[in-house]
Amino acid sequence: MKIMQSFASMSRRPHRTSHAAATVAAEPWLARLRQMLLIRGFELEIQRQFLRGEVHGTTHLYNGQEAISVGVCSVLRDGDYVAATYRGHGAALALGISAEALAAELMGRTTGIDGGRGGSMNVIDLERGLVGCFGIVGGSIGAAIGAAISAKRHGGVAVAFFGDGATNQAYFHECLNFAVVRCLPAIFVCENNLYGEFTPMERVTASDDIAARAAAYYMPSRKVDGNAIADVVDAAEEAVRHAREQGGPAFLECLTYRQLGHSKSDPATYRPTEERDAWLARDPIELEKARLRDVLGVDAVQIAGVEADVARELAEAIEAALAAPVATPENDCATEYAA
Amino acid sequence: MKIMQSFASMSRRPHRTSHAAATVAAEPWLARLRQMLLIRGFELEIQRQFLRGEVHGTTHLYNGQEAISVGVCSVLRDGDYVAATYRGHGAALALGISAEALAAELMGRTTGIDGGRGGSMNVIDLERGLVGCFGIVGGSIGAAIGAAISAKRHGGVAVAFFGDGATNQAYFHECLNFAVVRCLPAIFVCENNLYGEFTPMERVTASDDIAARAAAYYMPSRKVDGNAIADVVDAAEEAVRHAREQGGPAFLECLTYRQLGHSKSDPATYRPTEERDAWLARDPIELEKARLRDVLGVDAVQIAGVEADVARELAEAIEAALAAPVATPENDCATEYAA
Amino acid sequence: MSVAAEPQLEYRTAIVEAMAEELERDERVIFYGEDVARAGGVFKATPGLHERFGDERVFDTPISELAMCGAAFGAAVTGLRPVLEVMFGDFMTLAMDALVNQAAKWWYLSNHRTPVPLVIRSAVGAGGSFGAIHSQNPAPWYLSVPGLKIACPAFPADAKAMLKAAIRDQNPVLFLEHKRLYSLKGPHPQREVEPLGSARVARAGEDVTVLAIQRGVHDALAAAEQLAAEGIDAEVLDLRCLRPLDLDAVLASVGRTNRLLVVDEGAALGGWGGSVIGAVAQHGLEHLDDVWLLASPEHPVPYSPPLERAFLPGGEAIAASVRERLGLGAPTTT
Amino acid sequence: MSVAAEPQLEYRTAIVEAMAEELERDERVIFYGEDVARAGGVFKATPGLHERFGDERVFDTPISELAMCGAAFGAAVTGLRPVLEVMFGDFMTLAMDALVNQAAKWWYLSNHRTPVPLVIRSAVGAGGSFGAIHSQNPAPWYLSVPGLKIACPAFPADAKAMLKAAIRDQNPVLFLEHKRLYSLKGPHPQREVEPLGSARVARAGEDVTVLAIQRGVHDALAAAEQLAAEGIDAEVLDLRCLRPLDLDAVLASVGRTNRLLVVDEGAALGGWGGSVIGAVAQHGLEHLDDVWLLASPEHPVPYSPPLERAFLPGGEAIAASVRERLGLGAPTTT
Ligand SMILES: Cc1ncc(C[n+]2csc(CCOP(=O)(O)OP(=O)(O)O)c2C)c(N)n1
Ligand SMILES: Cc1ncc(C[n+]2csc(CCOP(=O)(O)OP(=O)(O)O)c2C)c(N)n1
Ligand SMILES: [Mg+2]
Ligand SMILES: [Mg+2]
Repeated sequence: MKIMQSFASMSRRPHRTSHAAATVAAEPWLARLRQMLLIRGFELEIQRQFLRGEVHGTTHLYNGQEAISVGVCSVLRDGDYVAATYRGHGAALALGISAEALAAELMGRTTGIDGGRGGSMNVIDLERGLVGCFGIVGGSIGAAIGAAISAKRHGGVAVAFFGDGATNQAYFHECLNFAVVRCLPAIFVCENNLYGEFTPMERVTASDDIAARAAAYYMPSRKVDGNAIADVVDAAEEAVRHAREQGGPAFLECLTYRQLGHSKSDPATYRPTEERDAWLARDPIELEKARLRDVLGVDAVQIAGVEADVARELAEAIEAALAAPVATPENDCATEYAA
Repeated sequence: MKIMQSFASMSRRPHRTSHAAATVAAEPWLARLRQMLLIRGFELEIQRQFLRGEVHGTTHLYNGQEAISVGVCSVLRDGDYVAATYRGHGAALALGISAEALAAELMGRTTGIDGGRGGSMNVIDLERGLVGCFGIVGGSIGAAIGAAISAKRHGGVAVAFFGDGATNQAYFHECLNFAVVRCLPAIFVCENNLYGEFTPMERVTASDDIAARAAAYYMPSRKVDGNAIADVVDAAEEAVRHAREQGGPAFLECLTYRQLGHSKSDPATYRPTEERDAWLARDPIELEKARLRDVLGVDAVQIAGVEADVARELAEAIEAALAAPVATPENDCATEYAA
Repeated sequence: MSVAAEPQLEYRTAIVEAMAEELERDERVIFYGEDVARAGGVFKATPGLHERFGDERVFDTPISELAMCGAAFGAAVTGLRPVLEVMFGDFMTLAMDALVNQAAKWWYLSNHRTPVPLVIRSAVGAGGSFGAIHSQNPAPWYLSVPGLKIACPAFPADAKAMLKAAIRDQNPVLFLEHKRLYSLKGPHPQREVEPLGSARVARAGEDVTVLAIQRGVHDALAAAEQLAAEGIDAEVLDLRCLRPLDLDAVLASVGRTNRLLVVDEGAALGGWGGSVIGAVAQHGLEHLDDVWLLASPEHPVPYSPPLERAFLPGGEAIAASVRERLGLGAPTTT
Repeated sequence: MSVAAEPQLEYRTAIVEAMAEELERDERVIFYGEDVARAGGVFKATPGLHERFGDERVFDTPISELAMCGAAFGAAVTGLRPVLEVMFGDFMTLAMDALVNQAAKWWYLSNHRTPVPLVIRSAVGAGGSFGAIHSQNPAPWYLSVPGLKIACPAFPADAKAMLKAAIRDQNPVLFLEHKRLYSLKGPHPQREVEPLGSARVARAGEDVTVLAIQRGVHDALAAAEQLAAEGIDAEVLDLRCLRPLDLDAVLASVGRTNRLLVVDEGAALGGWGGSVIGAVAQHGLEHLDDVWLLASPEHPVPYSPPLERAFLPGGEAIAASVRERLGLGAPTTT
């Protein structure tokens, strides 16, 4: 049976925090650090703009999970697709949407990536492979298997990002099974941040091992430290290679932590202090800075340069976004149908 | 974690065809044989009545799978619930709905168990614990977890019957997870007859081991020969005990075979002859008759007596059903709402 | 204006009070949903119930809308009275099968033997820049389903008394709470339960009937105040339930005013508003001098606040459209 | 009557021909569903496609309606043109999220950058004693969703040319095939594609407009023949699409006849029929001397054949109701 063949090629590995070999060239890792910093800075800026009344409705910030979307997207190429969630600023930026276009979207500006129509939970940019950010928990999984049907024709892959909570959704089950029987090049990336909104995973999920759920579909799966970008990249590379070579889908569980509340109004008081502190001490950006310095021998000045560069880019982006016109009925003209 | 405790109490056992000990009293087994015969005879009669134009629309016959619903329902008691499928005549009769009331339903008579409103795919009788037969693949699973919430209050259990094809449905996944985290007394009985309509299981199901899917939710599960009623009873007893003692849900995969096509219009030519013949040689009724004779020492005359008795009951039931008035607007008055 | 003497009831408090009273009154009532128990709900409409009634009766669920709704059906037909929350009405897409193909059908299919007493509460509607997938009203998706009831109270008093009625009802009820009403305050209900299926005149008038639900009722009342100052006497009819439809009340009002404006936050084609107009045209054509619908454009709810404001039919738009249809110009500035 | 010279097209053949031609014409087209490939579909509407186009383009799926529809959305926005079959319209409850919260929204939300060209074919409607869960028309559940198109051809020619149009359309299309039409034969289409969104006068008449879709068109035509013999000249308008709605055609017809009967197999409240009447009342009130709806009672579709027959508005019922509204008695027996 075809689906059986794919089982062996990617084995489950124990959770590990080891680092990539020191011989690795630093440039790609610096580029990834830059993206993580951009996302972090972006989220903090959005939080400020929310309080200033420039961002509306609600937002779900990505602080603490940056290594996952940056790591996974860094191994993709043109013609690959990504479906992300309402907590999707990280994926959007990692795919190359400019901070300005994303900020403008969240500020409801005409220059927003979707003209201010979608907002934080509904960012779409097929030009950069972003099938969309999905407001429906699990929606990204459905979209990704469809994108994988397309991608299969040209050796591409499609990635679905989703949370631990989404693994109890209809989409999860039906689509994982579908992807296996159709041998689709889909990568399912579960960002397990231990909570779905205010509820800890173990209270609503009949498993303490999400990667094992994938194994029930005979899908190769791997669990990694989602705060260690080198681990994420390593696992993502393996998964993508497997999928690209027509081996069928693969599954990654990335353990991580939401540094802030679920959404803008949530102080996240339901989480034990020790748990939070332990995870804050493992901030993915700080971990990677340390690794760059200690393992790859990158000098601190160079890192500071990247930080300054990102700060400048962000400041300009926010300024430009703020200066752009708000989307109004006068400058936005909708048609019901595509012609 | 509570859900972990239930894991140990019921282990997976290898597929086996061994028989219950010879010391077992024959009476309950004869009663079960009687029910299997009743179901088989009923289905054959319904097939005839369909051709005669007395049964309408479509029907999904249960021939070959009798040991499962008879075996499982025989270990239930008052206050337990069953949710079955469109292939549900077996479950309905096993729960004690009279052949007359069921036949009348299928013939659209006012004396039908649901007044001729539902037909073959929509048989409901809460008085006998039948939550319903569900026309939606997987629907029985959702209903059963709800019934299990009720049943839990009084030490009852709720059983869902469903097919191998249903294990790829949204309901399957969401409800198994839900039942585990809520520790519900639900028994999930998959009647794996190797096909969903015209499609063999392996072509659409990313698993050759459905019982293993349950294990991914840390739910105790067991795979049995669904054509060997003693095995079904043994497994069902264990599962029901586990659930009744507040151990949470349990899962049974019963391997079996549809002796006829999927529905009345299907000649089932897509199945290999050898496969079909092998399964026909393992007819659950013949197997049980042999066991009764050879292992339990029941004499052939007694079995023939049961057969004759069933034939009489059926003949009377069909005659009475045919004689009853057809449901018409004159004798059926519907209200939109319950008051 | 002086402060009202009577203590005021907040809409979200009306919800939790109704829930608590019914959980107290009838131990068959259970309540569950995503983050409704320990956290008290994302709209803070159900705090305290978990502590008070315990985890067997009030509990948090996985993010599994279909299982939640399937479970409610199964529990209802076996003797419980489940109430569940689907956090946003938009997610009712996922729960539909259990409601449409099961809950709404069992009373009929069981030959009137098995009632299905369940309530699905859900927060619906636009106006908070939550974007296209967190702003819909699922009512039109379900409006054509016989056997369902759809309640959509506009006032805290009704929210409480109708939710209690819904929980005691023998039928599946979709109970829709508009997000922009949760913080609204108003009088307490005058009777304990308000049976489902009757409209209410929120403001009597002679010249035109403005029919609305939920937030639209308040917009219509604001418009009526404006119009009154201009000499137009609008009647505001709060439909309160979409199914069953209180057509008699609508026809009675239109019989007096001969003009009907329906205000519907959703799309014009296929919405509840157009359905109600269809029913009025069939049964009261002779009364109708004019009838029109103020709905939103045929596209999803926009995010940008000015786009969303323009998209929704608010008080100003209602007043302007009444003026226009009645052949009056804009009011002179005072 | 003599046999028609022109070869006739069966409805189910129209479907498979349209599919084959579009699969041939555009390699972006793919087709999948439950038992549609190797078995050719349970309604035998798609035989031969799998053999001809191979398993990457035409395939059988698991019983996973939500995944099927989610996959169609994802494939459509990334450049394919998926067509999928949801076996019975009743199962559209399970697929709704991907269609409503995704497919129908992306064109707008992407700021008109991303079209969503997909088609969901589904067999709908009652009349075969399939019971309450295999006889519904899902159209009303979806009617209020901007961005969707809903096609419901009554004739083999339209089935073929409209399905081809649907597959070439840049928007998500719900393509509804009435079960009691699959064996119907009729002329071949005259043009290759029939754009979605226009109604068609199936029979011209002066006295009353009978508006219908699918099987109802044939019932209306039969009724019109009966009525013609009694001196009533009924116009039969085949709506062909529910969304977009060809309101102009309806208004034009009603402008001539001044009387409108809508025939809808579903429930009266919240159905497509009531919606259309609502739209006509809003936009053509001055033309309406009379308007009414012939729909089914407010309960699920019954199984027993006499119950089901009485439940559905057939040709006899249409004729009787026209007679009654026009103040004429039953025809004298010939
Ligand atoms: C179908 C659906 N149900 C409920 C919600 C409300 N909701 C939004 S995020 C969320 C929690 C999701 O948790 P998880 O999947 O772990 O992702 P995280 O937010 O932790 O990244 C919930 C319940 C939703 N958006 N969609
Ligand atoms: C949601 C849904 N999808 C599709 C169908 C059509 N259908 C009826 S039975 C069936 C096959 C089910 O296979 P399985 O679960 O193995 O049960 P079996 O018929 O073999 O007993 C299908 C696809 C349905 N009734 N419901
Ligand atoms: Mg999470
Ligand atoms: Mg099967």
